[in-house]
Amino acid sequence: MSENKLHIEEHRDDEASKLGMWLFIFTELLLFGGLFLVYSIFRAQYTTSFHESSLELSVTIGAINTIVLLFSSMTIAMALSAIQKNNKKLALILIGITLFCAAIFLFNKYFEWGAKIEHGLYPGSTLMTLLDRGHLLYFSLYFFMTGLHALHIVIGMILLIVCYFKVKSQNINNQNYVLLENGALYWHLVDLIWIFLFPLIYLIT
Amino acid sequence: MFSNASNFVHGVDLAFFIITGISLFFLITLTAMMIFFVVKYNKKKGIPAVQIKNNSLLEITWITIPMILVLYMFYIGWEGFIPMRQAPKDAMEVKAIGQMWKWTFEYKGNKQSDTLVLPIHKAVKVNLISKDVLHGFFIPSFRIKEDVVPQKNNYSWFIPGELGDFDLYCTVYCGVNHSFMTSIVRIVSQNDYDKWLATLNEKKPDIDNKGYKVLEKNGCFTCHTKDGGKSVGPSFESLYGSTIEVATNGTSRKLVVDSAYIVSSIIDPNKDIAVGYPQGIMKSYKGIVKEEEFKLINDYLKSIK
Amino acid sequence: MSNGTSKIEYVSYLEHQGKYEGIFSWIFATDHKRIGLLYMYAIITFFFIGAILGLLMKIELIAPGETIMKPQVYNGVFTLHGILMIFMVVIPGLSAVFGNFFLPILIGAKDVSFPKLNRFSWWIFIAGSIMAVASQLMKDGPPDTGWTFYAPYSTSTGTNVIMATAAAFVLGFSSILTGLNFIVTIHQMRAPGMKFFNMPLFPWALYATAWIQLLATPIIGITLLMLIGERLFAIGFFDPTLGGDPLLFQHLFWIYSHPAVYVMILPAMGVITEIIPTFCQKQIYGYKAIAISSLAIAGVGFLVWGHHMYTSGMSENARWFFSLLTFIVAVPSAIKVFNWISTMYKGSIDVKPPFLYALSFIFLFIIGGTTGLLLGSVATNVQVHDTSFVVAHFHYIVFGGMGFAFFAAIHYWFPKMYGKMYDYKRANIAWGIIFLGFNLLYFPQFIIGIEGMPRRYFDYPIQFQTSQIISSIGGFILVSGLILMVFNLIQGARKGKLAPANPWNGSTLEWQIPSPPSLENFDEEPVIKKNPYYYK
Amino acid sequence: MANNSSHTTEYVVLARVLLLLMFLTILTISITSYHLGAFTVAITLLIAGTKGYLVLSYFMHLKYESLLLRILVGMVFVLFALIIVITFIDYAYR
Ligand code: HEA
Ligand code: HEA
Ligand code: HEC
Ligand code: CUA
Ligand SMILES: [Cu+2]
Repeated sequence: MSENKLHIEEHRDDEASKLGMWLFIFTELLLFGGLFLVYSIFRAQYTTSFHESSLELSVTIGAINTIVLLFSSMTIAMALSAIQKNNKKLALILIGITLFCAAIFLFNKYFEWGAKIEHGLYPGSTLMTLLDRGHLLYFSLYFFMTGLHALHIVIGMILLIVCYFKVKSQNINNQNYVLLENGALYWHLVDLIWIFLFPLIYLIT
Repeated sequence: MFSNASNFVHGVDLAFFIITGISLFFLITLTAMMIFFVVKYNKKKGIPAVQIKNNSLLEITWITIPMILVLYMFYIGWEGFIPMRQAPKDAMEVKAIGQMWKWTFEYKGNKQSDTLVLPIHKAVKVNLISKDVLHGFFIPSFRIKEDVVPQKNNYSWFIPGELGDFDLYCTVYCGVNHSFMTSIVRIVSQNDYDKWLATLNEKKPDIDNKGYKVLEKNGCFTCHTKDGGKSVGPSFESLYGSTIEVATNGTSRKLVVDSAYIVSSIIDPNKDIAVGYPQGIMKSYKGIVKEEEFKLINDYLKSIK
Repeated sequence: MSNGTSKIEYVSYLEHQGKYEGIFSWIFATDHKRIGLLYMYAIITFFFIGAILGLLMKIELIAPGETIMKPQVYNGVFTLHGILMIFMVVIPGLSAVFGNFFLPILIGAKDVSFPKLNRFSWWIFIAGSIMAVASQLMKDGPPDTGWTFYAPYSTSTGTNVIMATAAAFVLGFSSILTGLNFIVTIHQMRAPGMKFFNMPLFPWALYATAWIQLLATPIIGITLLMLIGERLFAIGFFDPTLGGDPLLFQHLFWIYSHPAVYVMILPAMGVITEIIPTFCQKQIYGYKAIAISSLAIAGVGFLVWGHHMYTSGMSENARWFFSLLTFIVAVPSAIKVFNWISTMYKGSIDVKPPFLYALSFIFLFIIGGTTGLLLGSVATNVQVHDTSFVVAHFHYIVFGGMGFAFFAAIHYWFPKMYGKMYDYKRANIAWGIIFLGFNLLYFPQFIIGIEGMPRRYFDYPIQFQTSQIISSIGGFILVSGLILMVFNLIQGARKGKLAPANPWNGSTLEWQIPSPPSLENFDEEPVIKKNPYYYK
Repeated sequence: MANNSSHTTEYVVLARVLLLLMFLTILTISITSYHLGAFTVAITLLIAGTKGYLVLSYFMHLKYESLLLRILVGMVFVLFALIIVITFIDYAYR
């Protein structure tokens, strides 16, 4: 009887976990998809206000963040390759770099948001309600989209921290690395979304 | 066969009969077949089941026929609908203003009424305006319905074809008294219509009012409306003399709006916060609105109460 | 309950002892069968509450004006009724209960791919349900927006909208995870030799459903989040006084909620497709057509959401486009109906309770579906949109469709789930009462709807009263039938006589194993026949 | 059940992809400083699409996954595009 139970719980199927992760990524894509839909509708309606408001964001910070995220995306992909090649030490370093990049990203975001909040621009503030409609919508979307994205960064970081310790304790090794693979997939998703957020929010004028 | 209440009845009812006809045909035949099979091939008769091979021809038939029927039904429905979106240019224009939870109809020259009175055989275009949330403009006998959306210019049009009273409902859920937001459409002869219109009171335009000018000058209307519409702050309409709930230092109390309260709201808006509105949005107009202007404002507010 | 004669020790999943004991052996269960039952008990409870609310509305509507409640209460009642029934009963209904229980068995697997995730889905389902209940009890009073949460009313009303939308958000999460689990299970866990096209048709239906759950639910998730943000921070996505667009909310809401109606009906169709061949002792007619039409409904169903918005002030082009697609999506449903009825031709038909429910499903589904065609046609929709015609349409197709399929499924799989049998005669009588009461309850609403009776109306003009009274009487008849049915099933589970492994002589895999199944379902690897519906 | 089916991507490949991505990023930024009107949107989205494609195929290993998975990913994007296009059928003609 106990043998039966063990059998079910020890059942391991990496293909299944990976497929599961991909399906989860689909739902995340559509979650942001809804926001992109709202964005494009309002942008079409308030083109000039959107243009004016986007000038108030710093392209430099946005660009730095883009590059940081792209870089971290590469390091985590390399970490996976390292594990597959059974190079534990390199993998740990690479995951570390990824986490560091994530921290830089959040740090930048903090400053960017902080500057806006200092100017009295944040959801629910007096200044926001006084803005004209297009600007209000732009900044609402800005906070909503980047906020949700930042939340995903945090979740991704937690996942990667778990992976870090599992690599350290050999629970992730070159025979069993599906968890790291899934964590990396999630991290790439975060990157993928930013690839679209960056031009839409900071650049398109 | 069809009633004549409006010019759309024919198109809509035709679509109704055709689609219902096709539906009933399928419902009856398919149900009859089910019952027939249950009786004919019942297990009690002891005849074993015959396994039947798929027949592609049959399958293709019953994909194609419904497909054709479906396209036909779509077409009939669209045909019946197109005219509803093509209001004639010379149609008489009326505004239907929906607001929680009553209808107001505004005719040319600022004349207002609670019932929609219209002359027979004359095209009318009803411009639909909402002051707060969504409402629905529905006259069942005329086969017309269109939602009333705030800040969006929806319209409906029709040519009434029968004299009499017809029900008008609000169909989009809009709060507690949604089901009481009904009115009547009265179709009368052109003569009666003209007489009726002459008796309607005109609403004075505000533009000449001095108090109105003061409000206008100070930009109060960016946050307050004068017609009961919802905006950043409470509407000025019927504000004066009404009992409202305010929060003073965090405790809420009821008060009657009088001249003193209006003045205090202008000088020190954050002292009493109207419940349901955010604190700190309206700045103090102390010194900006002059002492002598307070009376003008109060007079104006009294006039629209 | 060990069986001395057989070599392998057989213990049913109901008696199996795991790590935990007593009630915890259920709450912490990862066995798909136990989780299925857990969902079933929860859902039946919610159904019971929601149905009582429905009945209260019927009593209120017996006469114009106030009968038993105030308008605000009435608004709260239909809102809760809608939220309960849609998000907590019919959307999880068949897939989480019978899908969990029978999907792995039907494809010859021991469990779903992620048993722990499955348990987690149930937990958050319960958490979401608790939040929905909490929204009723909290300070500002029950939400009164209707289950559609239309802005800007929902952004401005003072009631607990945030709690209710958050509940719907959490429930959506549960739905996503169940869908995810099923897709992976179907891809990875099919018994060796079972190709996609020799899978039974209930798993096929679940597969199509799962894709909708997975891809549509996030949209409502983000929409509800935006609504919450809007209420908290005056953000103004949907409130026109802040520059937003209420129609955009409607688009986003229906982008999810229309596909969601297929989440309700596809598994129901799957259940019917399992029952008909069994009771006709005949292989299903048009296997491939049925399988593919499920996918077609799921696919095209994503693109027709605008038919809920014909009168909202959408552009003319959008109106005809959505109308056209709405009509096209009706065709695959028609194909299924034709195939079911053809399967009966020259069968050997045994009219047992599950089959009675299946037959009445087809009848009610045709009525519900074809009235959907009237709604889908732009001209007629103008007349009947937001009237009780719509209410009748969706009760016919949701309760008459998904509800009757649920009853059919319970009666069909009951012996397998509990190893006991209920009383046929009583079940038949209950069916008769339910069927009669159902039609009496909802048919009059079609008629008054065409005449113009709006929905969500607390009060109504006197000319509609006769029909309303008939409808209310029907409600009471329906209730008595349902009580008899539930009583019969409970009696069956407690005192019924033992059921054989294959009481209906079915051909699919679940009937090849003992009733109730053991923890691992199959003691030896099941043999896969090329055609799951092979008779003789 | 070991992960034999999985593909190991070489470090160099990843680094090259990163370089390409950086280049595309700089390209977008510089393009948007010219006023090309409606084209800017089209071009930036095209570039973003290319970047997305690179991330999906190399970083996310999609290039080495089964055909089924690739089709599924494609379908999700198609579905999303359809939803946007259809919603715009309403907005564009209002
Ligand atoms: C299980 C849930 C379910 C299902 C399956 C359906 C199926 C369909 N629905 Fe329904 N619908 C709802 C649940 C469902 N609906 C709900 C809950 C609402 C109200 C939401 C709210 O506002 O609160 C609603 C509202 C609704 C509306 C909006 C009404 C309005 O508010 O104005 C429309 C309009 O087009 C519509 C159409 C259809 C159509 C065309 C189908 C089709 O898929 C039906 C296809 C079936 C058939 C056609 C029958 C079988 C075929 C034959 C017997 C052969 C003969 C047929 C032909 C020749 C084609 N539905
Ligand atoms: C699954 C979906 C479902 C089901 C089954 C029902 C079932 C019922 N519904 Fe309704 N309904 C909806 C989904 C559903 N509903 C939705 C989505 C709305 C729209 C809400 C909105 O507008 O926002 C709605 C709206 C709605 C209205 C319209 C309100 C309005 O617009 O003004 C009405 C009015 O009569 C109504 C009535 C009923 C009735 C009388 C039942 C009856 O069929 C119920 C009868 C059954 C019983 C009473 C069963 C009792 C059972 C027992 C006593 C035994 C059980 C015991 C144990 C389990 C131990 N419902
Ligand atoms: C920035 C937006 C804004 C502007 C501009 C503004 N108000 Fe207000 N007003 C508000 C808000 C918000 C409230 C409700 C909160 C409160 O009571 O302080 C309010 C409340 C009031 C009230 C009290 C109403 C009640 O129901 O309690 C009065 C009277 C009033 N304003 C008058 C004015 C006048 C006169 C002006 C122009 C000189 C003006 N307001 C300009 C936002 C504004
Ligand atoms: Cu106004 Cu309902
Ligand atoms: Cu729909």
